[in-house]
Amino acid sequence: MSEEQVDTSNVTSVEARLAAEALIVDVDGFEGPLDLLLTLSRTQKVDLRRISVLQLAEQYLVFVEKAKQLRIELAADYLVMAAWLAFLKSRLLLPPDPEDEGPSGEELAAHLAFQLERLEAMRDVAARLMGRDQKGRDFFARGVPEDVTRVRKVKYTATLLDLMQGYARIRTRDDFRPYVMDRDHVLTMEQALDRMRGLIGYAGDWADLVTFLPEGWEADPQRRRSATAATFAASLELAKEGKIEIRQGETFSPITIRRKPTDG
Amino acid sequence: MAEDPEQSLFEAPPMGEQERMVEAILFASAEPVSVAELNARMPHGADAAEALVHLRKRYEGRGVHLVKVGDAWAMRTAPDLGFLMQKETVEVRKLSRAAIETLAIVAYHQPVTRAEIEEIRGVSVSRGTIDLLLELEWIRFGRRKMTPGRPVTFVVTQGFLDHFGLESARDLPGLKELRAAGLLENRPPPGTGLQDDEDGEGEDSQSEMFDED
Amino acid sequence: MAEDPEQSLFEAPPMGEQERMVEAILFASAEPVSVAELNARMPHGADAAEALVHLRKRYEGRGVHLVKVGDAWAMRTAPDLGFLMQKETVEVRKLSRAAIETLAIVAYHQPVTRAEIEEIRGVSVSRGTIDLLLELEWIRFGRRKMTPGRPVTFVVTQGFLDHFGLESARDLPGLKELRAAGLLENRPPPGTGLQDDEDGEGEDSQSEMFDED
Repeated sequence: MSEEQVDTSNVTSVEARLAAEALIVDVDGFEGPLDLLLTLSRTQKVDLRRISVLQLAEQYLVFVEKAKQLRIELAADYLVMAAWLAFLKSRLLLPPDPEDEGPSGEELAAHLAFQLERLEAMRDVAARLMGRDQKGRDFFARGVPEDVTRVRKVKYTATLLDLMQGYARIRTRDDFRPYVMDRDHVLTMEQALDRMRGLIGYAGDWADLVTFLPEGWEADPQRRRSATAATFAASLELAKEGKIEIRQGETFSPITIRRKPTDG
Repeated sequence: MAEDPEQSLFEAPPMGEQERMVEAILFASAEPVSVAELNARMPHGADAAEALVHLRKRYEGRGVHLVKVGDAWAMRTAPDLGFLMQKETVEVRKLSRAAIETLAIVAYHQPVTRAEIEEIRGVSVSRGTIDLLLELEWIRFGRRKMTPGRPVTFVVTQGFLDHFGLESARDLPGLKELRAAGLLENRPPPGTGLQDDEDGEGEDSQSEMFDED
Repeated sequence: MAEDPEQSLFEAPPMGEQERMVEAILFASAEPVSVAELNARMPHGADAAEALVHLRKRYEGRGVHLVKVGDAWAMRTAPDLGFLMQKETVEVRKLSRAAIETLAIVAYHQPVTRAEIEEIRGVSVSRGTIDLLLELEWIRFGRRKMTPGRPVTFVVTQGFLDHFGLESARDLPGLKELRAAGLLENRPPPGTGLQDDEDGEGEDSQSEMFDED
């Protein structure tokens, strides 16, 4: 940016110099080049979306030129903006170069207009925000907040590892205990059915249902009850399928079954 | 009007407004405010003493009272609600072994009855253990079981899942995974498992051991 | 709710009492108190949210109001009575134009990165400005942005909402109009090739932000 550095050309008239200064002396008051552009755009007195970016760019470049003449040290931001606006100006004035793939001058101008509009919008809402009722100025909190006294309380904690170790501890007390509780005393109908299907081929003659109970299930009363019920249910199912016949002489007498003869 | 012209320049606000003003001043003030000061702060012609009478009545029986301190007035929280002005500092304590085991059983077997918990643990579960877990909101009552006596069941809560970082109780590792993780290696010799169950709290009594058949 | 009898181990106090309790707690606190904290301080089974509805109604038109700040509640004097409070008025540090604009940008564009603030203002943001707003506890660090470099973002705080009497960031003045005009979109300069990505990201995170509170 050395070519943009303040030059040493003379200022012709003191009056002109003062007039220019009136505009520029406030350069510290501007919050950067975008803010300055926003201020300059106000002179166009149009909707920011319809602003002449070209005109704005020229105004800005004039401003920077004057600042140079006045030997006002402008921050780099302002000079970068000046260079960019000079570039934008050339893009807007020259016919588009078909070789160039960059954004068009119109796109760049539209974005600048958007930025200005957005900045102005933020200014506006910032003012509205500050204009709201504020705590300590318009409304107030309790003047003497009461101290909250501290009371000790015990909080219990445990980790997932504690939980799993605890559970493992219980489960390993009797390693043979199945995972699902009580299932070791229950024979399901499916289990009985599987068993019966295998055995029924050998049951040509009437045989007591009790003889079909799985081994080891007759002794324990709970297991026997479960196995008997399951086996009975399974035999009903097989009878329904036409595979066996069921017979009971009288109430409470033994239930007997046999394979259904193939000839019917 | 025969009034002093200067005085009628300021019409006193209606009593309802004056009451609001006294209310706001007393609320925001760091110190008790005298009637004279109230009058000085309120618009010309206002009668703070009268507004205070109304306001005091309005706050009767509320959570906040109007009280007189010397010759000044202040607002204070009702004395019976003092207990609310306490904040608990928390002391973290590890859950007892009995509680952890009970909790684990509920988590793995839910919904589970107390009798079932006792059957699995092999010792009776003290009321205190269940109460603690309920209080911690890690377990809650589930549906009653459709068995004789319709016993209540326990299930784990969302709070439990949150605390242990689980999305659902199904995410709990199974026995196989516990074993794979080496958690089942520390196996107590058979028959001693019940002994080291006691946490020195006397919570679980073996004399009430569940009768397994 | 059809609760199990065992579940109501602790009877909640009547709603009138709960209202008094909420009144006392909010009255005693200068800071907004969340519903969760109210519930934590009140007896088991109390429903602070419902009590708040009643209490808010009770204080309508009074000299003191119930206001919602984010997900918390506070009691504040009615703004129209501010003139009575010269004595309580705290001299707020006069904010610079840069600080005010930066605050507004954070509020309306949150979560917003420092680079985005600079892009909107067209000038670099001094460290002091951000520090001041952080110190006032009006802004805080938000989530990191999922863009290259994962820059930190800034969002406004509950203290900000409290100070400006806002229930949530959604209630910022003119927010809807700004959004409708497309002025809250993150629109990078043409030719940077980031347009589409960044647009989506910016909008998403913004709506997320406003949903959160």
